[in-house]
Amino acid sequence: MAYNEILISGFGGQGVMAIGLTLAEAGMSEGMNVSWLPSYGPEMRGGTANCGVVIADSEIISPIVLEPSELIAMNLPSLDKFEPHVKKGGTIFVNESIIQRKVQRGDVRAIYVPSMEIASGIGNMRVANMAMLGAFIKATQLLKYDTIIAMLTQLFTGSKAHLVGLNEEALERGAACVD
Amino acid sequence: MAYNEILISGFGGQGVMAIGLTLAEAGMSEGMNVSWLPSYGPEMRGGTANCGVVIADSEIISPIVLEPSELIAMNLPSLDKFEPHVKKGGTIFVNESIIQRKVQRGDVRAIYVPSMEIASGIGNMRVANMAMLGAFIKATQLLKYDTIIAMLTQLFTGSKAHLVGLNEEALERGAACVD
Amino acid sequence: MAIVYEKSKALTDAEMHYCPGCTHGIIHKLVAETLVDLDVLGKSIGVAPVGCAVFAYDYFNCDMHEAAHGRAPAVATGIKHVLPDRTVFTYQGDGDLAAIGTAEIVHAAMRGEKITTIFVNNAVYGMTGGQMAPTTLVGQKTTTAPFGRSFEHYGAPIRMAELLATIDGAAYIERVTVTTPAHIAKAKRAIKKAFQIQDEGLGFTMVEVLSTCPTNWGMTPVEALSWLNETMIPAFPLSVFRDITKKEK
Amino acid sequence: MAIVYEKSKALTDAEMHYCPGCTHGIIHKLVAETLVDLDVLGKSIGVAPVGCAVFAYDYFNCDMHEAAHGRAPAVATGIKHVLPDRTVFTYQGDGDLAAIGTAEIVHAAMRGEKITTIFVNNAVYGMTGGQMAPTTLVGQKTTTAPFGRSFEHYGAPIRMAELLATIDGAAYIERVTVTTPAHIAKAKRAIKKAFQIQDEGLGFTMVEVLSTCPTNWGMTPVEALSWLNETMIPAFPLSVFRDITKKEK
Amino acid sequence: MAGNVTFRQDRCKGCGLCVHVCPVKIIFLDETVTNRKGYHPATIVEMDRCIACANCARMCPDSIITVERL
Amino acid sequence: MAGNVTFRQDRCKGCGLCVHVCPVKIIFLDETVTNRKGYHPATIVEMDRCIACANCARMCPDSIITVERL
Amino acid sequence: MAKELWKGNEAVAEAAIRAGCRCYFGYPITPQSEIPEYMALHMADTGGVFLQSESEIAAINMVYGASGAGARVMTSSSSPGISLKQEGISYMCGAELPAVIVNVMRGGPGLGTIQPAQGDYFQATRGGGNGDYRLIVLAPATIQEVVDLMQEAFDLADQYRIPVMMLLDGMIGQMMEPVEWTHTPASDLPGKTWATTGTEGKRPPNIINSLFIDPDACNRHNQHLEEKYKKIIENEIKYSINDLVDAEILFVAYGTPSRLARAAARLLGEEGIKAGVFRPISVWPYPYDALREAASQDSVQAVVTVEMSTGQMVDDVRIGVNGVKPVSFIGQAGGVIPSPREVADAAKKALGR
Amino acid sequence: MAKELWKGNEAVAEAAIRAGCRCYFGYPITPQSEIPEYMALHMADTGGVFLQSESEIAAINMVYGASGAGARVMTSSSSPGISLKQEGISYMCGAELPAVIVNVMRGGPGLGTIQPAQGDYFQATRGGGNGDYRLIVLAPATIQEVVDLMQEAFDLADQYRIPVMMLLDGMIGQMMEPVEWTHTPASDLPGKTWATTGTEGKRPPNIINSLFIDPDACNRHNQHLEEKYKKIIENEIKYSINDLVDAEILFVAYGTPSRLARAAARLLGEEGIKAGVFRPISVWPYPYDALREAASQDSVQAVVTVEMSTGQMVDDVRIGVNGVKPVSFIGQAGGVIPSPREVADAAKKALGR
Ligand SMILES: Cc1ncc(C[n+]2csc(CCOP(=O)(O)OP(=O)(O)O)c2C)c(N)n1
Ligand SMILES: Cc1ncc(C[n+]2csc(CCOP(=O)(O)OP(=O)(O)O)c2C)c(N)n1
Ligand code: SF4
Ligand code: SF4
Ligand code: SF4
Ligand code: SF4
Ligand code: SF4
Ligand code: SF4
Ligand SMILES: [Mg+2]
Ligand SMILES: [Mg+2]
Repeated sequence: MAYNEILISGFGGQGVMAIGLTLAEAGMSEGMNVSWLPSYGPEMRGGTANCGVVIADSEIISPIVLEPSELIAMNLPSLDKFEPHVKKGGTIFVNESIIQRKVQRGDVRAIYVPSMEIASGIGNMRVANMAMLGAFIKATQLLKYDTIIAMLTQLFTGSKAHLVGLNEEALERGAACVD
Repeated sequence: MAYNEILISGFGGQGVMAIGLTLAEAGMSEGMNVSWLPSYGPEMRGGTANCGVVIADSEIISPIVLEPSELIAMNLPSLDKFEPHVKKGGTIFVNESIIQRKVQRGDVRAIYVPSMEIASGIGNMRVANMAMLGAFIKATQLLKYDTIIAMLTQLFTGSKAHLVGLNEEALERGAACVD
Repeated sequence: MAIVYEKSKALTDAEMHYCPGCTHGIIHKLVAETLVDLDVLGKSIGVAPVGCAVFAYDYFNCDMHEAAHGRAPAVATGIKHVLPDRTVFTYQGDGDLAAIGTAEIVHAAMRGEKITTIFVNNAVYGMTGGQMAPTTLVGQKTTTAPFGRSFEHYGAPIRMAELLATIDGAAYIERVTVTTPAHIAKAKRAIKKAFQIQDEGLGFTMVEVLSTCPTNWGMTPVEALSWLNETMIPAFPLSVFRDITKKEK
Repeated sequence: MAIVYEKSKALTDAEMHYCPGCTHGIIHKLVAETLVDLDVLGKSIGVAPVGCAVFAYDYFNCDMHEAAHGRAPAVATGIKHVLPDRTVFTYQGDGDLAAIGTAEIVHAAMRGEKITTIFVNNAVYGMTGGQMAPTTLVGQKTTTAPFGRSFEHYGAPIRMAELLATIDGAAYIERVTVTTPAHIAKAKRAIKKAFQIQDEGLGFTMVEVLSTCPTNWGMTPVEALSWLNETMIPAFPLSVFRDITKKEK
Repeated sequence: MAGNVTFRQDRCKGCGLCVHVCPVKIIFLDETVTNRKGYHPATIVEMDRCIACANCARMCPDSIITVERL
Repeated sequence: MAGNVTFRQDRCKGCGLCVHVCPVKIIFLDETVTNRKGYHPATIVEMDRCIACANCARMCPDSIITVERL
Repeated sequence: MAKELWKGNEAVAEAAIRAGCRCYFGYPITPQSEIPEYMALHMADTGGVFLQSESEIAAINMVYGASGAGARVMTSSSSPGISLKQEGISYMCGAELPAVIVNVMRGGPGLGTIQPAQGDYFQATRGGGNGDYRLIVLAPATIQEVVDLMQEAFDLADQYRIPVMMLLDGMIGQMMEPVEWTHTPASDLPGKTWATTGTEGKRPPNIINSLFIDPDACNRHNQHLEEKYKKIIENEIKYSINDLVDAEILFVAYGTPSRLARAAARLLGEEGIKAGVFRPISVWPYPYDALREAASQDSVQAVVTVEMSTGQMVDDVRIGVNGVKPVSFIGQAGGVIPSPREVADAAKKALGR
Repeated sequence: MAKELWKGNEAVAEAAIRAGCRCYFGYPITPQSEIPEYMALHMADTGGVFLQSESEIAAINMVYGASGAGARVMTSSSSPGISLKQEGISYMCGAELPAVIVNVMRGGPGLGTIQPAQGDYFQATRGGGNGDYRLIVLAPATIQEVVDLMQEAFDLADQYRIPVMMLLDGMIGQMMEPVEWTHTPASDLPGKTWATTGTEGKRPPNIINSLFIDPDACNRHNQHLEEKYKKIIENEIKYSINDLVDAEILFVAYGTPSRLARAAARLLGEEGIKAGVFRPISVWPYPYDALREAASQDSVQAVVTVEMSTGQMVDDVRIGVNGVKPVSFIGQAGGVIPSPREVADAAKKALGR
């Protein structure tokens, strides 16, 4: 029985909301119940933002993710703020490109993804968040890789079709960070 | 023990509110408890208006006069409307100058005052309401005649001093209608 | 025997509650006659204000909507957008239009709402008993300006026709009065033109009518006419302030 | 070594939250410098709006009062009547002043309130994410006018300086911008003059400043300056619309 | 060019505006009559002098005057 | 008439308005630096060309530029 | 001191001036226009400010500004006008500014009628505006009480930095009763060091504000307000009880209807039925405990709420009585005054007689 | 039909259009501006009207006019903006006009914060405006429910000639959940023969009005409204109950907090404490009887109200429970969301554990 409560957190502009939306869409298209709830910090422009995604095969009780089973931390303030709240036995995905420190807790799994290096390697900084997503999918096995690819193919058509490949590559390289 | 609930009702412009105020002021200056509550009809200009005055030597409970012990009816609609509500044994003062009919109830005292004839006799139509007041004071013995005179003397000074006499005369002629 | 003048079919048989000699009644007649003349009575919806004209819904023989104080232009906007082929007018006093309803009239004009506003300016709050209005003249005494409106404290009366004429969406703005038969005839032409421009869909139209309030001015009806002519008109000049049909020619 | 320019003492050390290149920041500076130049900082009370400048109370180094959306002129009126010897100013956006707050600004002007209003016109609702403002240009796209503002539906942008200049209580009304150092210098002079006239007690004063919103216009800050110069100024001509000190001479 | 003028006297408020605008000054308020509203209503005796200009009717705020041309 | 210009770089938002108005075009956004706010701050290398006109400082919305005349 | 006959509305205005109010902003509306009219005539004598605003919204925001600047300030209106002030009242509560707001209630909803009513109880006691906030709401029943509470209203406002509403039914505004003016010595109130009066370069800027963009800060602010409200509940509850001894019926009513209830009690007494009257004077904070205690008295068989509305305070009566006795309601709305006779009948019905 | 992921605010707008709403008037305010933005983009496709007004006051009065003219019309705003609409809402209730009003609540009082909250419960259920009136107030807890209730909201409005408020906490406005669009067949609703559409000379004029200057007429009108409200209370109460069997604790919550309460119940379950959740869906009419019945169940030892406020609905809970069980409250205000953990702790405290 799956009941995953995922928190994705980072600076505005890092694609935090998009990771969450992609997860929710994918969960839904795999027939699961999903919810997505954004939360913007008190700063009205820039600053930190996060979103909680719940993916479950039973009814979703609360869409609010306070004790995530998985945390995707895109920047240091996010890791600092949410690391203590991750469920025992949960997983933390660390954007190690800009987070210098390691996860301190011993009762969670930590996965480090150099998302920006991956993205710049691919030649498009905007796919950094896809690297994080790739790691997430590999580590949790919650969603099918193909579901994401299918979604990307639907999303990018015509002149944007070439983006599918870039995103796919980012997903793969991110996944490769999971051992 | 006095507990008089007086209703004065008529057209706007007939001095209905002034009668009530005079009664209340006089009651107060004789050391009694008083209240004065105006009620204007739904028509915003003209139309019928009334005021309720309570004069009592005990605490005034409600200022709203629904079952008057005394009714001063300045016009026919007022008599029609309030005659049925007068307390048994109460008194109705009828402005017979413009009310053609008689009081129908047998359980109340009726006093008829030709207020406008009195006023025109005195040569000032504005003292018609004083004639009604004179009848009221004579009939109820609730207030002292002198109190009213003293008030009038205070009110009309200088160039208006001559009005005291006119008003006094109206009071007297009204009182004369009470047998 | 030909009838020269009789009560307009666009007025109901209800007796009006206005004070004797109050020119609100004359302005009602002119609006009513216009609705008949232009044959739009059956497709008209009027919006009554809060002010002495609050009961206008009982007097006009067409569909009527009673608005909150000052909001008649917003109500009319709602109606007109639902029923764009209908003739929609508001009838508002100076407290209603030039005080609490300032934003609503300015923005109806800005949007160029295809409505006609009859603005009855009597320099006072009539209904509530003669308080100061934004249009009260400097020095004029009212119950809330018992020593007369002071320029230092309240500025000079606001001239809404002039103010609204700065707005592009306004198609027609004129100020008239009804103190003489000649003025009445002119006021009628202005009102008719405003409704015509509305029906042509050219934009917002307003006729400001200087009106008397004998009761709160403390004058006889006839004195009030003179006071209006002599004292109010200099402060509120009669003129066409905007007419986009002129420009087009 | 002489200091040619440094941050005004009338600004706090708080970092401003405005988007990069937003000219709200420039306008803040001009107001602050004026308060210092006229030596009125210690007797000034500013009124912040609801809009992107909502946090202005954190930036000005004087007493500040945060008003409800559109009501800054009423709040300033309250303050000034209690403290007539103080310098009171409002700082308002175009949504705040020209939409919801229309009645309040018109009547502050009518009463000739001795306050100074800095009116920041950026042709859009910045804070709430780029919705249409009453000052949005015809054809300009916004989140609530996704196909561009249509004249037929919304009329043309409202010109508040021109509108308020019809009011006798207004002592000084000018429209400026801050897109170049020269414009900034001129804007500064206008603001200074407005505060001076306030302190002389001559009436209501307002400086409308055309300002950029790179974020919601979807432009870089430098592009936004050009767009303002080329597209906004023709719709909102820069000029002095009222100056009663001129008449007096 | 004579006219005939009728008043709904029960509705007259005695405001005198019609009196004021009649060019031939034939309208007066009849002090001998008090209508149901308490006013002295407008009336005309010398009807033959009426020129049917309808000034009175156009001016009457209560729309109680009808003017015919004979 | 040379000037000295200092920037509080940690507060710079990299908007480029100062760059835009400098008459001698000596200001540029330093892409090699990312400040704590995530922006590339404005900077000057050829300070000796500065004419101390203070255009940059007057234009900076964030009031982070100080200009001195040497 | 000698008694003088005063009209409610004018007594409100005079009492405010005597209480040190030096600033009035308002917009005319029946049945309270005598308040601004009185202020227009008399405020100038005191060197104070009277300003007729362009609307009720402007008025409350002028009050907001004037209060922030440290003035004793008030506004008044009647029902629809009070509706328009709700945003402003919410702001004042958020920014913790003192002021006195008078509502002379008329019949509603909407334009309703200009006759007296009590249909704005919910709005006054529950906050017609947005967010969690409270006003102190005082509901006098005689003109003398109006006058006495007015001074207290201004003092409470300053003491707690909170707007205080005087909730009058239109009847109290229009009626006249004798008033004895007593001189209350000035209370010992905290100085307004928070006011925006200009720093004079001598202190850091003061800021009047209701914005707390960070939710934690906003929550803390709300908890701070809650604490204040608790203190007010502890200290400022006011009520009166008449004829509770052996009462079978307990009437609950505020304002004028409390006097109708007493008249009804007299009628019932004539029939041998004892009835007491519980009258909340502060309707917020509401005297829940005192009411429950009174209702708990053994003799009481039924609690009957009397209002000039279709039933609003009855919610508070239910909360207070909390099921210890049956609660019923009798009232008329839209300007109609329930008669003592029908109130008495409702009581008999509640007793099953 | 396939599920689609929808954001609450956009779902509100789309559901309104699908429910036949052809007229929208509103003014931007966070966190609901996506509603007017969606309407701006899509209303034109339906031939409908989208108009951004100059203020919330203008918006509600445009709604007043449009509804009078017979349109299915709505407006939306958030807390301070809703405060400004109170006079207009009171007028619409007085004039008996249908409309849907959406309030996506943020933290207050005053400007407060843009984060989600539930501080406008009193305003919505008690009438923030003047006079005796009620709105139907619906409070969904999921986006699917938002969508489903939207159609019902418009139908109820037309059926009873009453404004219906959709009371959403900001969270529901911002979050996304799957939605299944079902086609509800048009209800059998009375024709709008009262609308002001022009007489065409074929019928007597229609008048839309809330003024009843004669107090007897005004009272009659109020009694007529009361009758209507009673009918709504009889027929339109909606609520849901979860896990009542053997529950020791009964949580009461509406909107998002009901989901927090269910999460808390799950935590309590892990500790062997059974907890049920009572969720009013119509917060007016309030399910008093159903709540009392649930609370009366023997197993229930305490009733705990959960709100994103400092305690507003708890008044209704007290009225409903009427003393049969102790009632307590747990909540946070100003945009802070109470955690299931603290909700569970509050329940344990209520149980004395
Ligand atoms: C919100 C609100 N505020 C105030 C009032 C009270 N009020 C009724 S009419 C009126 C002013 C009337 O003046 P005006 O608009 O000039 O119309 P007039 O009576 O002079 O024709 C006022 C203030 C009200 N009904 N509603
Ligand atoms: C009563 C109310 N309505 C709406 C809002 C939402 N709101 C906040 S700022 C704003 C408009 C801001 O635009 P503008 O005044 O032009 O200032 P800018 O941000 O462009 O500088 C709006 C509509 C609010 N806070 N309160
Ligand atoms: S109060 Fe004035 S405006 Fe109103 S009806 Fe009387 S005269 Fe006319
Ligand atoms: S949104 Fe626009 S106006 Fe607001 S701070 Fe950003 S650029 Fe400036
Ligand atoms: S129609 Fe002309 S002449 Fe005849 S009575 Fe009337 S005003 Fe006089
Ligand atoms: S104008 Fe009309 S109401 Fe006035 S006196 Fe003449 S007939 Fe009578
Ligand atoms: S002071 Fe003038 S020259 Fe020097 S850097 Fe600034 S803008 Fe350039
Ligand atoms: S103008 Fe100021 S904020 Fe902008 S780039 Fe230059 S120094 Fe930085
Ligand atoms: Mg007027
Ligand atoms: Mg703007």
